[in-house]
Amino acid sequence: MSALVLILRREMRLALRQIGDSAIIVLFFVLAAVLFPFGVGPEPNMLARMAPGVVWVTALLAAMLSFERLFTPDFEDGSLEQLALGPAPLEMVALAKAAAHWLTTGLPLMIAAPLIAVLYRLPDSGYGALMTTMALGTPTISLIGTVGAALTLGSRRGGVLLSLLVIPLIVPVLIFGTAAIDAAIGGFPVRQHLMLMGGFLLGALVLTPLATAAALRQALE
Amino acid sequence: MQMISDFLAMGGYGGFIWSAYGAVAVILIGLLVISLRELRTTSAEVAALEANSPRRRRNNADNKDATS
Amino acid sequence: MIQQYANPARFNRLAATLMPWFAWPAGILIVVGLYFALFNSPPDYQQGDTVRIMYVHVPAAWMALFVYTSMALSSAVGLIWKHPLAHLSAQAAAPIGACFTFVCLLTGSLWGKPMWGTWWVWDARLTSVLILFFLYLGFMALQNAFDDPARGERSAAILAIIGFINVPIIKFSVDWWNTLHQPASVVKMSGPAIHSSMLIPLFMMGIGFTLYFCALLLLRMKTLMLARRARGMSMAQLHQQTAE
Amino acid sequence: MRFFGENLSCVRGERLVFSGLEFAIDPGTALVLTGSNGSGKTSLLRVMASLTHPTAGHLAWQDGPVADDPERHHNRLHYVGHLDALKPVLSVRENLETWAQLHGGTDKKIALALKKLRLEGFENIPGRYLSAGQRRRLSLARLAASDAPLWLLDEPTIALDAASVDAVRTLIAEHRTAGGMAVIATNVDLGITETTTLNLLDFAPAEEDVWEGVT
Repeated sequence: MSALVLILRREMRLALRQIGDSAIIVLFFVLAAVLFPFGVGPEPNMLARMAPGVVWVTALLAAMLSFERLFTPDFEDGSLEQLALGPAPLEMVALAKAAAHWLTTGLPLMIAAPLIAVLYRLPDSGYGALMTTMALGTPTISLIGTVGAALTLGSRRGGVLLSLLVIPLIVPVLIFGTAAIDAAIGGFPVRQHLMLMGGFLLGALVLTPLATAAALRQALE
Repeated sequence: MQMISDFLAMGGYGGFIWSAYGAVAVILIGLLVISLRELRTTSAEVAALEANSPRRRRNNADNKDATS
Repeated sequence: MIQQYANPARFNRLAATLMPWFAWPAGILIVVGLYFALFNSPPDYQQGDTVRIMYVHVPAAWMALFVYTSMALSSAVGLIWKHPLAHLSAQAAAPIGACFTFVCLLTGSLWGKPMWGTWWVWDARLTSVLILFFLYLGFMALQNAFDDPARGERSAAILAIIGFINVPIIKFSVDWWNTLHQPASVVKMSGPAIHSSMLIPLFMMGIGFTLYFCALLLLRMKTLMLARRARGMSMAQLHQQTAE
Repeated sequence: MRFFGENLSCVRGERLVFSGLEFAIDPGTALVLTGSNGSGKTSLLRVMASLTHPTAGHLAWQDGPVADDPERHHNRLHYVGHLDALKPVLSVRENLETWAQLHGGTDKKIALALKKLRLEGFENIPGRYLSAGQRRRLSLARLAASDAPLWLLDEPTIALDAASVDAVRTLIAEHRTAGGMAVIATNVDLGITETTTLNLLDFAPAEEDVWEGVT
């Protein structure tokens, strides 16, 4: 367990020294979301209708940009070899990486999300669902993203390929994330959607470290 | 004649049905043709490399020695 | 180890023997199946003649899942036992599976327009099949994304195994969610719900497609083995030159 | 405790680099790997570290095969490869701490390791300002910052000046006196005494084409 803490501390230390990297992702999130009203027009009702979808889709795209740097620097400078040779199994390293990614990217995106919702005039009844789905969905995205990042490690055109692999796997999170917010706005029960998203998170928590570790092992081979 | 045009019309849905079958034919036959062509070019490549291979070259050299 | 090394050549001979046994029946079954499908099967009492699209749509859907399953299985064998032919089999199957999935989506769309009045709906079945299509594309892209082909092989194999989660989702999506897509009517516990005059051509097409897949798989595997051989030979020549 | 490998072979990039390789290392001894470029020195070291899995054969300690308990194996070794595993944004001390603490290295040992590799006084300098030789030394400082019986070193003296090479030599000698073992891949004579040499070229496989019969 202490190895997990040490690795997590290392990741956080590195992320905080390069805090600009996370800031850029959040900036992209805000900018991409702000683009939509220019394209579709500023009609308030339509923007309110679009709000859940826009927040979720742009958050996904922003997260997509952050995955490429998840393992690449460690792979190139040999740190990944040392992590693999450490006392902790690679599954734990994968989990620590995903946790650090969530803390430095998922959490900032989650904090920025209500700001965008305000710009889109999301009805008040939607904020609770927005934050809950973000809290359940962003860790799932971080976990699935680590798998994609590990699979494409060292490939040509890693970033685009990574999106091609990860986006299909993330679709369920998007579907139920937006559905829950829509349901909350419409006054329908959201429990079922949230349960499903919780299920995805638990499933990802169990399965993705295994897949990431397998992918990292063969990347080092 | 009437029968044929009735058959082609497929109860008014001819356009959908024939384009579905057409697409299937184009894709499945196309894949077959592409695969066959790939096999041909790769075989040719292997044959060319084989003609060039060290072992063969050595044999050729031996033959040359024998004839000269 | 020795068995592993002997395998490619032996497999190659086996494939040559098997090929006609797959290719000819495939051709015959598909042609006869098409005859039944287009000329000699009744129109559906609800759907009219559009039901004829079923004879290509449903077998293509079966194949999309079957090919993916075979791909995931050979990937697992390749990763666990490091069998040299397993990855090749997955690599050879991917484009065929992608084509079947595309056929399934396309014919489904052409069937949906007259029946549902729309080319596409975002329901669970259609969406999960679309994701399957992206998984095939992702597999092929990942396979070719590395300078070291062995690396691409293994990476893509892991993706194939992860993506396998999608297969049961597709299979049961029509039962789990109420969707526009009709539930399965052939593979059911209580026996098929459609008449034998439709079932026979459907199975003919299904078996025909399966044999077509087998024949094409052998053909593509042979191509890949030859490509491997070509790479090996050019590498050997390179070594020869540097040694000289 | 003895560490050994039997009948090892390894495939890199679809090419068999060595086969039928045997080795054994006892406490206090050093094994030097030699052989021309591409003969598989790095591959063998990575196999020994269990970063790469051998295509055939197996690795074991006296008390059991490596494959049975890879984490135990990792705890018994230090691997210093071509890559330095240093972060430009972390200071010298932080860089070393990261790896040493994972292996149970204490602050005292870390300070001592920096001293041994002549990095005293550089503790707070960020990694990005280090020269190639300094980076190499910091990477080698991992060896002294925490204990492990088996050292796997890949060309450890590249980019080092004469004084630093001396320091490395002393480090290895001390390690051996304390009962440690070292495997060193190198093509230059490091002046380490009483070593066994393993020439990778002795295990170069006969050219064999797996795909030969495919026509």
